[in-house]
Amino acid sequence: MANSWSDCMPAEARRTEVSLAIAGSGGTGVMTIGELLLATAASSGLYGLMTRSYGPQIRGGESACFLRLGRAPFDKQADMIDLLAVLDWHNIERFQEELMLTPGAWALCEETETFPRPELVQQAALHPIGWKVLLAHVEGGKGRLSALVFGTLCHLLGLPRTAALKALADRFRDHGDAAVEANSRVFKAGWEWAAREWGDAPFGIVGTGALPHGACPPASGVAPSPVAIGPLPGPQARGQTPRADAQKGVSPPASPLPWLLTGNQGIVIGSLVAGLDFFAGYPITPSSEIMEELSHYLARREGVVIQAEDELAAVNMAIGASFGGKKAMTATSGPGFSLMAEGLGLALMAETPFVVVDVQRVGPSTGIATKTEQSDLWAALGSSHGDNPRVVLAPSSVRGCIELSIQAFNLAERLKLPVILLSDQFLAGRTETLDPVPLDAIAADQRRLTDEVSASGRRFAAWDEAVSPMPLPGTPGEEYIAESTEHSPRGWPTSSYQVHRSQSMRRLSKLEPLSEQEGWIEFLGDPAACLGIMAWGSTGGVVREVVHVLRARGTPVKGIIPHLLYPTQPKVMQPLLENLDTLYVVELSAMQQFRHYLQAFYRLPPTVISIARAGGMPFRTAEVLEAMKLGSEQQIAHSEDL
Amino acid sequence: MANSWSDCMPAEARRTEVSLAIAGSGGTGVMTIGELLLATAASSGLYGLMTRSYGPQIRGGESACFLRLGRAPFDKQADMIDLLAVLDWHNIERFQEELMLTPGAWALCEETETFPRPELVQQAALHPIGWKVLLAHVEGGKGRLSALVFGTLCHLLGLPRTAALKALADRFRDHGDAAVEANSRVFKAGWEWAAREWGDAPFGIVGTGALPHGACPPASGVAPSPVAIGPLPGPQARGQTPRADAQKGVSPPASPLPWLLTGNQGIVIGSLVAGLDFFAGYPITPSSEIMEELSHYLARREGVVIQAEDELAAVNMAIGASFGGKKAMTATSGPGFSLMAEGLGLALMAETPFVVVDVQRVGPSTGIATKTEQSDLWAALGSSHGDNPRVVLAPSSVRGCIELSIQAFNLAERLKLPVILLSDQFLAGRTETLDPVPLDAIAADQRRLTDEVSASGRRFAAWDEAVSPMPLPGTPGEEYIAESTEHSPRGWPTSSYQVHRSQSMRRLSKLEPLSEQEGWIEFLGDPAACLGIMAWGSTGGVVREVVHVLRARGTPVKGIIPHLLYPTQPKVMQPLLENLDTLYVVELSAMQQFRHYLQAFYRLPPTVISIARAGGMPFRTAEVLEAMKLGSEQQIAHSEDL
Amino acid sequence: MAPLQPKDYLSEQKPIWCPGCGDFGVLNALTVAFAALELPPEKLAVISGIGCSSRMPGYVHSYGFHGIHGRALPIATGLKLARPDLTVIVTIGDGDAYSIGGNHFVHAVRRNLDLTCLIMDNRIYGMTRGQVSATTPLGDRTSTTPYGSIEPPLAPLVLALAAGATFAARGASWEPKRLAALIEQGIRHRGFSVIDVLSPCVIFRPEDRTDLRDHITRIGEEHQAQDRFEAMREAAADDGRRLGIFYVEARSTYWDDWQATTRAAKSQMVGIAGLDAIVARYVRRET
Amino acid sequence: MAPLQPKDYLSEQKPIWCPGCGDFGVLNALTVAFAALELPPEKLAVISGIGCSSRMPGYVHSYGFHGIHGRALPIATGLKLARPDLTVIVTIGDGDAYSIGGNHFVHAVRRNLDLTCLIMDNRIYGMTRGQVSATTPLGDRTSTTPYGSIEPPLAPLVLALAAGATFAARGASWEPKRLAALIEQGIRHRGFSVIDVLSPCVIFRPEDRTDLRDHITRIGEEHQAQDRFEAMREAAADDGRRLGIFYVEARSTYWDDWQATTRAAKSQMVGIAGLDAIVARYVRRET
Ligand SMILES: Cc1ncc(C[n+]2csc(CCOP(=O)(O)OP(=O)(O)O)c2C)c(N)n1
Ligand SMILES: Cc1ncc(C[n+]2csc(CCOP(=O)(O)OP(=O)(O)O)c2C)c(N)n1
Ligand code: SF4
Ligand code: SF4
Ligand SMILES: [Mg+2]
Ligand SMILES: [Mg+2]
Repeated sequence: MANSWSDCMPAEARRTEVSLAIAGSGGTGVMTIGELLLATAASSGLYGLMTRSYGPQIRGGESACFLRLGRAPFDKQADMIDLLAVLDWHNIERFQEELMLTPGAWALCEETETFPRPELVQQAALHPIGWKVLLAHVEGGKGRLSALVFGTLCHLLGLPRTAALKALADRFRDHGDAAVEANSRVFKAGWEWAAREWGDAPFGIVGTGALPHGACPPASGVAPSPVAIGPLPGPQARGQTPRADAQKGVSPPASPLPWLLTGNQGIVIGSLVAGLDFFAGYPITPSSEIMEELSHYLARREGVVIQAEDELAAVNMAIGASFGGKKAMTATSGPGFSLMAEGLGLALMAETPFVVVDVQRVGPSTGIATKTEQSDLWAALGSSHGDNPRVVLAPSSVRGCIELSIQAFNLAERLKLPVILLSDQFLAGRTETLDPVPLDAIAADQRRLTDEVSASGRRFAAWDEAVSPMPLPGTPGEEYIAESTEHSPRGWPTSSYQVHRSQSMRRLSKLEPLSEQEGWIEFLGDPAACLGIMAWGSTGGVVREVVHVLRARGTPVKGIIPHLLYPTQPKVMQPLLENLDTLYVVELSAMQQFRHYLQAFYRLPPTVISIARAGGMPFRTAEVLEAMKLGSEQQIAHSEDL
Repeated sequence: MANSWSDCMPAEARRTEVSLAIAGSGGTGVMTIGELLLATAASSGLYGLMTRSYGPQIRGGESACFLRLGRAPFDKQADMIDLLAVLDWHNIERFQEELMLTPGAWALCEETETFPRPELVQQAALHPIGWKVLLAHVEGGKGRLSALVFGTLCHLLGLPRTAALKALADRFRDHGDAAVEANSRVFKAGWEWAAREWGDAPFGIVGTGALPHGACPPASGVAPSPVAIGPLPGPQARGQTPRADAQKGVSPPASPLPWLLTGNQGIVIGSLVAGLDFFAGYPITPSSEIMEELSHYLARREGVVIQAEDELAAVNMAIGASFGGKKAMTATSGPGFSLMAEGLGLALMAETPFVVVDVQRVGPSTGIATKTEQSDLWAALGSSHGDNPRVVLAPSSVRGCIELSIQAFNLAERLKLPVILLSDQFLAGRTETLDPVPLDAIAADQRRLTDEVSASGRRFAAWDEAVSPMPLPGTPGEEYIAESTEHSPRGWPTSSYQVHRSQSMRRLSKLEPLSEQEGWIEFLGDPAACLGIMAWGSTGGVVREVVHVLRARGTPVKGIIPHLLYPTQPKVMQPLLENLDTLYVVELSAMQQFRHYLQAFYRLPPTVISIARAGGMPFRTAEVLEAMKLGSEQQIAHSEDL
Repeated sequence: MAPLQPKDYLSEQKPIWCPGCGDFGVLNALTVAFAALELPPEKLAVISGIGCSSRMPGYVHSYGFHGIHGRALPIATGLKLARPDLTVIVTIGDGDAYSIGGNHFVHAVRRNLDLTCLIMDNRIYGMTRGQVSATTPLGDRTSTTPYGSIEPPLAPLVLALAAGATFAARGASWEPKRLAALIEQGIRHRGFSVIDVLSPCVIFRPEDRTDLRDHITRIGEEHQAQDRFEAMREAAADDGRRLGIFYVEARSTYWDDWQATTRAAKSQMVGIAGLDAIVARYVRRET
Repeated sequence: MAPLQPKDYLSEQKPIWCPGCGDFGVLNALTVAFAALELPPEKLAVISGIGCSSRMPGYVHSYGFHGIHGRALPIATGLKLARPDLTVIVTIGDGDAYSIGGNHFVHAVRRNLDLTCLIMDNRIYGMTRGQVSATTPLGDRTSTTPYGSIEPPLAPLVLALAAGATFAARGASWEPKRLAALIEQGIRHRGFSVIDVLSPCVIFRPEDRTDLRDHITRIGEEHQAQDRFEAMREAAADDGRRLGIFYVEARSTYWDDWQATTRAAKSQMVGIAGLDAIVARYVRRET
């Protein structure tokens, strides 16, 4: 069968990356294929990013995965799909919004199936394949469509056959040798059929095991993001491995075995590195994976995990454990985060450190549990009554999830207050290929206890950096009461306004050193550019890519991605904003929470333009570029007029 | 006995107002005396404001009340105390922070008691009185110290004796004639003793029944606030009494019987006027009074009040009742408000209107239950995950509590969303004398139902003003599901990002007309002034007084007090800010929540100076004036640098 | 008009439940009970929280509220107090009812408003993919108890009876006819009816399809306890796999008592005159 | 060192309780029990919520947490899991325990961690000045039930037993010696001990001083039920004014079971090597 496309894309685009989607109904193995491809690519030196999408049925419903593979690390999905494999057409329209195909993309499907939704693939070249027939001819082939499609795709993508077979064997090892062998046979049938049909690797990427040649497939048209996330130096810890050392270790090593991790898994790793002892949580999508994974691993590391009766209990259990001297965490998503508001205030007042992860999803209320948004920012800053000077961190990649989890614990323990780590579904649910992070090189702070100096009668007094040491229950002579009501330096309840005033100022001043610390604001592009673009969290990915594209086009531009949202950092941020005329603020919040946050705390350039919309789908690079070309965001959100 | 002060205050200061404090331990009748004075003053044509302060013991502990009496309405306490009556000295140091005495103030006390804390009254002229002896000489005088002191004070203040006796009789009517008579006898003893001792009314106010003459008592040194709170026109209601009419009625009538109400009572009255049907709540200081009062009255007006098991239940009960077609409310304070975060999001998403009152108190966490603060602003704006475009209203006087409660219901019902009414302990707990508000002149909106037009299949579609009518359960053919998850215009759950996007925009656009409506921002002083001062909520009172003082000194100044905090009102606010060079932002929040809110949403003048501190005590006028004279707030809070 | 058939109580929404999910049987039983009681859809309100089970309101043709996780009972309480004329049914999961919503459950039971509460108890968190619930059997491995659950499962009907339930029953989703009869009785009961429904999750507890089915026992009509504590014993028997109505008590509802205690106060202060009277009381109170 | 006396367990804070408040007796009993058990203050943690009763930790010389309303039990749960070596006592009010914190109460009981929970039950909200509580007798007028309370009071010990309590007792604040003995037994009990303490509020329920005192009955040692349901009957008798220990059961605690089920897993993946192993599993899992 001949290729139906004729228009060749520029060579450099096609060589550096490729994007594909696989869709099908329950049990067809959509996710298995995606994960196998990612693993095979990783062991062949290719980076990748995979996102997953499910229909509303809990199990057995339709699902789709989206892969982007290439020679540099990714932290966003591809704008468009070059290659689509449809395992069956059932309910595929559910993914319509996510399935933007490159003009001339290929769509593989079963040739005997009717093809009900032409509008879904209208720009694509349809490649009906006799998968059923092929399977029937392989011994033990029945029910192994995923291995067959995997084989076909591996060939199309120019992935090395040995690596693919290894990945397959790893995957099915637990199913026994027979399963591994049957799958290998099916794989080979798929591979060989593709080789016969299309010759060598029409979607291959330069430098992969099998170089592409001959064919000229479409490409997503967007260059990869070469900007690595800068290390985030933490504040100096007292009497510990200097942080600087730790951070140096983060630069990409030449490890032969890259990591494949989701953002949630990154948080699991990071929190374990930080020395997590205690986790209490309540299930909620898309954060549950954190608790589930910790349920496995924390017990093996002498820690405790408890599923609480609700989020109110979870947050207060974490606080109780922290009072007991343990590093404690909870993780949740929007609705659970709302329920934790009162607990956050308690931890602030009682100065019991802990970390809460909020994996944001579409809101308000129960919203859309499986889709991403960045609309919990105001809640992270403002939830819980009263003045709550707390720390809010926001990673923008899986590596950031690891690093900022460690920082979160360090800051919590050092400042003795709650730290909020704002992740989101897009970070949490995607699998990224990343270079290994040398975990032993990152220092985890230990809590400053009263071992050396007594806090007796001064538990809530102003010490150096306003933070007093914390007595460990069990220590004689250091007994104190952690107080939720306003209290004297000794910890006794008071209704004195003078005491309240000085304690409020002390709680605020705990954040001062951090607010001036360098290294929390990622900056990329041209320092002298007049054009700036800013985002936070997972939307950082699109900003990196936009900066790359614009600079490739010769437009000087500056990208800014803050990873510490509170305390704010005027002394660090303001110089970065100095020479900007125009600042684009990109965010997944219809209310423009980030833009208003920036206005509240920073002096912004004369023109500020929001590229803001409700979530549900991460930004595409083209979407942002288009909005910038318009020079105004009216199609995306409100105008820049206040 | 002769007066010990010699320095006469300017006559006009002394004539327009007087301030006094009464302190004593449990059972001495401190509050009774204060309330009797307020009532007597009111029926003599004097306005007044009384605040209360208690020690930590629930009952029987020390307490103090603070009164300000004068010829114009007040909405803040006096800066300093001219006249102090100490019923006993037990634990009086608890009130040290609140007891700032005017130089040369009078302090009355029992002559046989030792006087343990000279520093408390060092600037005052001490007047030990033989109260015990006097009481012993009156028939039935035992245990009636409060009537005796009331008598003494009435004379000192020049309050009419008949009015005082009437107030006394009203107060003790339920105790029987004997009690009334005994109290009257004691009162007269106190009055006559004072008359003998000091002649006529040394603390009298011009125009009161008994004119002051002879003596020249000290005065608090600050002029009264003559600026009445402007009427707050509400948006046009469809098919109802035009709002304009309603609002006209608010101008002070010449009623012979002024009202004495706390802010909480104002909210009770307002919500009843608005047509409240259903109240669910959970006790919490200082909001409980609202539930307690409604428990009495709502049943008498065919409504229902339920004390829920917690605030999570309370807010969801209100939502359920609203779904059933009733006007619903809950009231709480900080900690309870934090627990209501998730419910607020539900009401927003399901578009079930209701009103939540948050009577702010000192935070964070359990803070100080009985003291005021303005630190729930960020929580009101940002609590609950996701984009929550809701309405936030903030009264700044007792009259405002009445009016804004009505508006709160009207807006909730019209826009079908939750409305937050941010009161605070200073508003809630003080008793103000105010001119009667003609309640029948204020129109209460009715919910727009599907009587005239069907919402079938379009309950969550964009209608005119983006708000669809709401079917009343029981109406055939209009059945629908109120949905907490994102939903189509018909109300079916969806995970489509396009639908989420358009529904998010629709929810936002519901607020647009309100954001442009005039009448929500109180403005006072000189329109062309370069100097501005802004505050919200109960701190509005001090701004009114500062504007008055500055203008009296010849300094042009503009005061701005927004009563609608969300949606923001750029079109209305921006012109008010236009010609300002310097804006002082006054608030009781150490984190400067209001200032940052203003920066987030408005273009502020070149110099913005925070006069911000933790709560616990309302601002004194002199405190603000002093901070302004400094030209920078460093002693109060941070500098104006970002 | 012809009487409504069970199918007339189905909405047009297609359930998202996995094929074989027990909740289909509950939907079926609900529609049968509604038809048997000839309830007009517009006088019916189905209220839920969040979970697979809590999707129920969307599938019933009636008014409804798909609320937030754990808070269905307060929503239903507010609705019923506002609108005693409506028939209010609460359809929630074991997570909704016994874990996050446990406090509302206890207090709603105690309050004894005329509500019917169906708990689709699949002994697991279905919607969030298989975490332990308050009714998961001891020792079971779930996605959050990889080493086996160590919290003894709650006995929900014992808890309900301890909180003062006036109607406590258990049914099974695989017997929709019997379940419909239970629901019918629950709705007819004046007061708060607790109906714990064994409704297996075929995905995360596939073993329950047989494990539950093969071990159920029934309480006979004649055994129905007149004593609360005996009823608890029955309800706890056979590890909570005994079906039937365990306890019924005729007691005035919260609404009855509200009416009775406030009757004298009612209509005393209506209209603007009532408002004036209230203000007058405040003014007097302060004198 | 001389053994500690009860007074050595008093802190320097002066209680804010009204003169005559029942909570003084509870504080007294606590210190007597601590001294009898010779508990070192530094190994003791007293955890509370918010209310008059919940002021307790401030008055005890030990570690402590004066938490937020209703959440004392989760705080104590986290602490005890983190620090099984500490003796953790929870001292809360009826509002804390049975109203806002009702869900945590049920689940803490079910979990059976080794905690001792004292509920100072004054059948009213003291701190907020006299609103109805979950244990206020039916018909009583309170500041939020001016027409009389219409919610039947909860029977807290019945509820606790329904949730699986392994130690359920009731004492009275006006008998500090007996109460101290109960507390001592509660602390000695391995598992979650519920001690409901009648602790009258002299301000908002002055009638309780006599009403309760004059109507108490006692369960004899010999009557102590070995059967949970019989124990409930006893605990509910005399409108909850019967004192004594109603039920004790030796059952492994949550911590015992956590240890037992995770023993094999423990120390498998410690240190940096363990981290590497975990990462390796993720990487493999994805292939
Ligand atoms: C406040 C909050 N916490 C957690 C969740 C996540 N969540 C959704 S459904 C559910 C539990 C589902 O279990 P169950 O109530 O038993 O219903 P099922 O799905 O088993 O029918 C949870 C924890 C949520 N939506 N909201
Ligand atoms: C979340 C929250 N809701 C309400 C309150 C107000 N509040 C303080 S104590 C209390 C109840 C007190 O009753 P109880 O627990 O019985 O203790 P008591 O004072 O009677 O000893 C309440 C409702 C609060 N502090 N926090
Ligand atoms: S996951 Fe279980 S409970 Fe949920 S729909 Fe599927 S089978 Fe039913
Ligand atoms: S109000 Fe009641 S419970 Fe509170 S301290 Fe006083 S007597 Fe005790
Ligand atoms: Mg379930
Ligand atoms: Mg109590």
